[in-house]
Amino acid sequence: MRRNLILGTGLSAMFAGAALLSFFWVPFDIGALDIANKIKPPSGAHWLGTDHFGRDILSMIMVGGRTSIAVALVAVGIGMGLGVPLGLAAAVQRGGWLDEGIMRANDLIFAFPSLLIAIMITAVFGASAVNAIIAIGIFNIPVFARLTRGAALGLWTRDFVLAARVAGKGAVRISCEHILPNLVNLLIVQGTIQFSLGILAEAGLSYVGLGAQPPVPSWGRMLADSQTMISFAPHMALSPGLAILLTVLGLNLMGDGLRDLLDPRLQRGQR
Amino acid sequence: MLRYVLQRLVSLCLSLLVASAVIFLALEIVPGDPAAYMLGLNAQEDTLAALRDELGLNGTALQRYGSWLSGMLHGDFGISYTYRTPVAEMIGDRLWVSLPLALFALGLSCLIAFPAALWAASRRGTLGELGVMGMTQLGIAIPNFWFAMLMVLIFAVNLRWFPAGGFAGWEEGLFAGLKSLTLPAVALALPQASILTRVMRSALLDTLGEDFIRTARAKGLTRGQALRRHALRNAMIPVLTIIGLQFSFLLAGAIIIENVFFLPGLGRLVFQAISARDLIVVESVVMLLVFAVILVNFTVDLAYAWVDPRLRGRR
Amino acid sequence: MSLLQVENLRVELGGAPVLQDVSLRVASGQIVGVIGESGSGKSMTALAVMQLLPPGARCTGQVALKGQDMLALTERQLCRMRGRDVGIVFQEPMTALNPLQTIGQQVAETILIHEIVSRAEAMARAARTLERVELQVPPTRYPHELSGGQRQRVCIAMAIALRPELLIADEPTTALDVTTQKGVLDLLKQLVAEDGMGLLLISHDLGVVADMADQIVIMQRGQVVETGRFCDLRHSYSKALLAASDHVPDRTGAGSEAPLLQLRDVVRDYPTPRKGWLGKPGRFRAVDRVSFEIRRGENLGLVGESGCGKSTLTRAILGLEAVQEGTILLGGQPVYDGQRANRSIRRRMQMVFQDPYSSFNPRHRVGRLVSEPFHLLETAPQGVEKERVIAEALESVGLQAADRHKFIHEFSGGQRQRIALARALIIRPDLIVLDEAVSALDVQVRAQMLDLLADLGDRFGLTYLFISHDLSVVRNVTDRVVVMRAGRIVEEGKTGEVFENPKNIYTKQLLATIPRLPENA
Amino acid sequence: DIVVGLQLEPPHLDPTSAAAGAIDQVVYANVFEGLTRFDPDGSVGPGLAESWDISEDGLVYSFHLRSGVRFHDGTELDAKDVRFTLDRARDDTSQNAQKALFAGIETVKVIDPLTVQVTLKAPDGSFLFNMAWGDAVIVAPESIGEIKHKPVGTGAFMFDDWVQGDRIELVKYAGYWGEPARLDHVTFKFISDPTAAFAAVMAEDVDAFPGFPAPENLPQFEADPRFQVLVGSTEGETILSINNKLAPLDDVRVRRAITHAIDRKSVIDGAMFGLGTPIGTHFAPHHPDYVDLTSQSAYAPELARQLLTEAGYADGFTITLKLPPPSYARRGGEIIAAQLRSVGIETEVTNLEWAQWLEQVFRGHDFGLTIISHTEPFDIDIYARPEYYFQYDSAAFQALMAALKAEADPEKRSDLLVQAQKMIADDYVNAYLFQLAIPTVANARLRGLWRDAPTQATDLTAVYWDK
Ligand SMILES: Nc1ncnc2c1ncn2[C@@H]1O[C@H](COP(=O)(O)OP(=O)(O)OP(=O)(O)O)[C@@H](O)[C@H]1O
Ligand SMILES: Nc1ncnc2c1ncn2[C@@H]1O[C@H](COP(=O)(O)OP(=O)(O)OP(=O)(O)O)[C@@H](O)[C@H]1O
Ligand SMILES: [Mg+2]
Ligand SMILES: [Mg+2]
Repeated sequence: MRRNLILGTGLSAMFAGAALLSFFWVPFDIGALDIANKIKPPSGAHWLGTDHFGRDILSMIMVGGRTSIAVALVAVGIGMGLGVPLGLAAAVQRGGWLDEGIMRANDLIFAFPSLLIAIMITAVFGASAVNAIIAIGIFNIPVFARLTRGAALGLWTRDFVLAARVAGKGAVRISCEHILPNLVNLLIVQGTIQFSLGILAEAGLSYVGLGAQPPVPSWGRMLADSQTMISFAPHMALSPGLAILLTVLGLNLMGDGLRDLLDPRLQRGQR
Repeated sequence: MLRYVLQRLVSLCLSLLVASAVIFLALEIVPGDPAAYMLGLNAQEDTLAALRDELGLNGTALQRYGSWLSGMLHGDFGISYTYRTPVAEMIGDRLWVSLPLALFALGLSCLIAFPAALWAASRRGTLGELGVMGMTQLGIAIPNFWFAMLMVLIFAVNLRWFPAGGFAGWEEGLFAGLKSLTLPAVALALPQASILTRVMRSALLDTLGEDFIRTARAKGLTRGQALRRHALRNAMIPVLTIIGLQFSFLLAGAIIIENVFFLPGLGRLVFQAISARDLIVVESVVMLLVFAVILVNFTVDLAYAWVDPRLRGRR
Repeated sequence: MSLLQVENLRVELGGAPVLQDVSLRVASGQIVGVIGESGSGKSMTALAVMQLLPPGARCTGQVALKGQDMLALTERQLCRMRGRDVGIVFQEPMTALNPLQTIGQQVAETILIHEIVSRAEAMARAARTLERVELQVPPTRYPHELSGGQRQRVCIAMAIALRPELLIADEPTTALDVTTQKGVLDLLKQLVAEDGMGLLLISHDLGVVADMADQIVIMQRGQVVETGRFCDLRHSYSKALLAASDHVPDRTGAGSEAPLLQLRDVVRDYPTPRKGWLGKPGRFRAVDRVSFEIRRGENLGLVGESGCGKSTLTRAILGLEAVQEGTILLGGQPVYDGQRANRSIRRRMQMVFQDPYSSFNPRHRVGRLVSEPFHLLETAPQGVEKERVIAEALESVGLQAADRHKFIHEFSGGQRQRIALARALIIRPDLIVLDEAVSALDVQVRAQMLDLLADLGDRFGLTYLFISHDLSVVRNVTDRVVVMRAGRIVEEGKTGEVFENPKNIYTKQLLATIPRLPENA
Repeated sequence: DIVVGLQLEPPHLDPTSAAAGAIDQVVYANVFEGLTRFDPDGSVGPGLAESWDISEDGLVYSFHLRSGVRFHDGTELDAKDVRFTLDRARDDTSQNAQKALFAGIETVKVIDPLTVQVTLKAPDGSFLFNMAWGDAVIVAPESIGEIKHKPVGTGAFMFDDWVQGDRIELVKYAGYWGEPARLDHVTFKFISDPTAAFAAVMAEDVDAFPGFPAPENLPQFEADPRFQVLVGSTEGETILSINNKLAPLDDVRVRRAITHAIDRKSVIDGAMFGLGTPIGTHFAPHHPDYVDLTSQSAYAPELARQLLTEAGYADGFTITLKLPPPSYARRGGEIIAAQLRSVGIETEVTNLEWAQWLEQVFRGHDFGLTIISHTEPFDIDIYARPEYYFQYDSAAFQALMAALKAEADPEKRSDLLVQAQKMIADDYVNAYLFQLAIPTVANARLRGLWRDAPTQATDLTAVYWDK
């Protein structure tokens, strides 16, 4: 299904591109409030209308994308950066104390309701985008650790690993040279999925007021801000809602497309 | 078998103990004084001290942890700082909302996902499959509180088929209770059903590619019969995993939905408790949820063994 | 009229033809063998008869079963015929059964689909059918509780439960042990005789089919090259197949007296999961006091059925795992020095694996794959020198130097085993361990490979430890042979002597299972 | 019958041992009554005390209780109950959140079953006012043990049921001493989310919603004939509090610059959708002694910049702005941050939960700016407390308050109050934004609801359905 990949990449690239563009140029300055011009429907000047502070929604979507994407991206980075090495290490020591320890710790994290813990983390350290990242990132660690371990265990039984051992290579070296490269596809695919989940999680946290904080806009916060006005100013909720929906959709399609495109032989091992 | 169960129980208790320590420690470092929160702006120092004493907030952390733990073993979860009612009672009341809601949503999501997945798997490559899969993509991508809002506007405010929120209470009758849980359950079930459909479809397709399906077809089973009699049960293993994960999510992850529909459920209780620094409630609810997750996982393990004879003999 | 009549069958998969003008006939009570190398279209032919081709297949020509044109029938009519008029046994007994149902249920299902009988009655008949295939286990067992041979018997029981007129057996013994293979083939022969059904027996092993089949169909690249009785085969491809299946490579050296590898009382235990929480972990003895030695320049065969401990022993020899008791010495030095492999010794041993597909990292180029053992050298060649060594290694196994820039998926199975050999040779070891190194290859490719091994052995003065369950190969290439059973060595001696005159009763059984080609070919 | 929506659920139902206004919202005047009470217009009138005599020196108050008043459990109200209530609130172990209200009491004496005599340590002009607070309602010793969950008072409604997290139900008390309630059954439903509140009112799941949390939705209700919207005033002075001890905010020119940088109209329009009266000092505009000082801190960004330059901050500075949860603070904060930025003051905005706000800002004094509504009635005396969180320490003002406390003459009191208002405005202690308005959305047929909120209460005793 090449179609999925193209459509998905196109959608995600569009929003990512808009967010990047906002570093250099936005239609209107979002720092300047224009209360007199609040809640205007889409028009020639403001393509997506204005919000309850009279800011241009298109500019807000562009700048807000930065936060949403950055939160999700860094959270995935945390998950991968810690989860993958842990998973690799656990696979090396299959059944050993390290494996047991890592997997039990993972189970423990999984046992905690994620949103609740995210709320608690933000309650402890204060609500902010950075804490949202940490909260979301922590729950990405076991996801990647499990995935990596499962797939790595499968790879460790393959003969080419045995061949490397016959060639005298150690576990660390084999993990880096043989195991990890064969996991890249899997990680990319899971990464896009976690990325999209991260965007949704940020939206959820923002909805309860624990995501990005003013004056930093994010899609989730825009959505939360517009909730009460949805009945008379639907354009305010529609734009960030669609931005989230389309980006997540795009990422999921991209993930599916990548999975089909990249090595279909590698199994998506769960455990 | 008995030995196996015992062994599992011991490790279950160990996990719970570790979890309780983690929870307690996490909440120890939460800034904010429950007594100050309750007494407000004009409270005087001696009043605060009196309240702290009554709440049992004085004493070392270890003492408090010990008394919390031993209390829980006796089924005594302590007294809520803010509500001043036994926590066990509060949780009990809220469970009567959260548990039915979670089950309702889970039921709905299975009810949607099973036929949809079967349908999509049996019509591989058709426009119908594309449609179902497209819907699931949307279902995953829509933020569920947003979807919930739209449903409230349409079905409660405009059409007035359902209440906009709140919980009628089971004493008003089963129908009234279910009616007030319908919209929240749908909102919760939508993404879950989408995920479940996708997982189940791909599990079905995977098993459909297995050799034993070809064997079954060679016996004279039609494609549909092979799907139902042979593929379905084999595909249940990943599906069960997801259902297990979803249940615990539904029990606690409903915080946002409970807010949208102002339901007196566990999620909202713990959310309020966090902001009110009613730590004992937070601790107990989180503990309960962790317990539920571990229990659900245990049940899922047993269900695996029920589905898959290969797992019965092992260990 | 023939029971099965296939005329000009043509199958396309995704636009590419996989079968072209295939014609064959099977009469009642007749056994027709289909022979051909891997990928020649044997399975496709069988599936086309059942009309169970993979989705997207286009099928033209004529397939008549009992006079009915299978291509013209509706799906519903086909379902009625499958299982009742024609049964099929597939290659892989491990995956051909539904793991979640008892074997009794699965056999009974064939009956329940086609006849209106009570469940109890169907189960009773299923139990009888299972007895007929000489299965000694109760029908309430699950597939995972059975061995491969037993599972294959269940598959046969499913196929013959309704006494179909035609039975198709698609490589029914490939995945099995030599000993079980014989049992299954005998059973099939007996069933044909009892029920008078037609049997289409598919195999890539000429030996399996030759003494059973009344007619033989030879296939190559989707086409039938020849049909006839075994003794009448004339086509050059048929002859080549025949020759390759019993190939004896030319070898000069017979080995010196100096021992290269010495094993003394080697014991390898695997811990089994502890019983209960405080129970002691159990031990499973995979290798039990094994002693033998290999002399320099000699080819030693190690034979034994699956699971007897061959691979475990190999890993111990290579110093990949510690042994619990005994010593393994290479040129007088231990291969494992307590903590890790003894590197100075390790570079004198290399290995070639069974599966040509999984023994290479799919992400590396051939050059990198082949040079991996350089890791063992203190001073590995660099730059131009390295390129030269790689090119030399590739050329010595009959590949081109330019191949080092390719990826492994660009090679065939036989070529991959050559690359594996090149990888083993590159650091010029003394001993090469071949663990089922030719088992996965087609007969002709296998013959070439054996020639190559012999040639290289002579040129570089190599010593081979040749591990296999395929006795005919071992017989043709080794000087001495060690027979293993359940972790112990039961017999050891000169290959010729052991094969002619086995002393151990187990060895006798093992040898009796070797399929033999009729002498007059 | 009526279903009333409220935003906050009370933690328990004892108004005499917690600060939560949510408790008063449910029980004040409905379940519990005090010696005196607030009337809808904010004035103090007789409650359970029919009348009272004050001694010449203003130290001794004799309250004459109404006869025939019965608690919901059937026991009679007498002077002992009053003494019990007041002593309990003054006690060392008291958990009363407004203990200061009772601090002036020297002794409480029972004269006869219907007369109680309270002696003060010093004359206090606001004693009758104090006794009208929800924290001073009369409770009985018989029912005190269970008061948090089974409140027993003398009001026109009895507590019936509480489904925690969802609703509280009251029923009419047949034995009420005064005019009986016209509703038989009252349900308070707790809906914290503004969107959910909107949906609930729109779907007519609730009949009235005092303090409707989303002012942006009011025009929709006004346009809908099914509903009536009452916009009333509260005692909530909404201010941008300034930490007077923190440099550079300890410089009055800087504080003045801040006040001139703020455009109140934008804040009211943007944060409250036009709801609220601009104020220029810490005093409720509906109070007779209020003076309008808004022009003294009118929107003048040029002036603000100039003042900053004078104070040596031509390039501006950076300061924290900590915001509690209510939307007036969160939205207002965003607007004010933008307005301050345009005169060169950068703000670091932090959103806090109530617990954190109390800890950090209110008790810890760790803040630069914050936005908060002071909802206690008549609370200008907080400026006389130098340790109070914004840390305004002015001897002149403290003297003024001392004088006010001792003064009983209405004329002179009024004078002093005007002086006080001017003094804090001149010192630019805080930036005074607006008086919080309270919108009530209700079914159009509902009569007798309070429009204003002189105290936090939802008095339903006079509410009825128009046929
Ligand atoms: N599902 C499929 N899709 C596309 N091509 C296929 C498929 N299955 C088999 N083929 C191709 O069809 C040809 C014939 O395959 P077939 O399975 O009949 O070979 P075979 O003779 O049974 O070989 P083997 O001995 O390895 O089983 C091969 O070239 C193979 O690559
Ligand atoms: N890691 C392990 N842990 C426990 N038991 C093992 C392990 N590896 C192998 N075994 C057991 O040791 C025995 C010998 O296994 P081994 O792989 O050496 O057999 P083999 O002779 O090579 O068989 P095959 O011909 O099938 O490759 C088997 O019974 C196997 O189940
Ligand atoms: Mg085949
Ligand atoms: Mg082996």
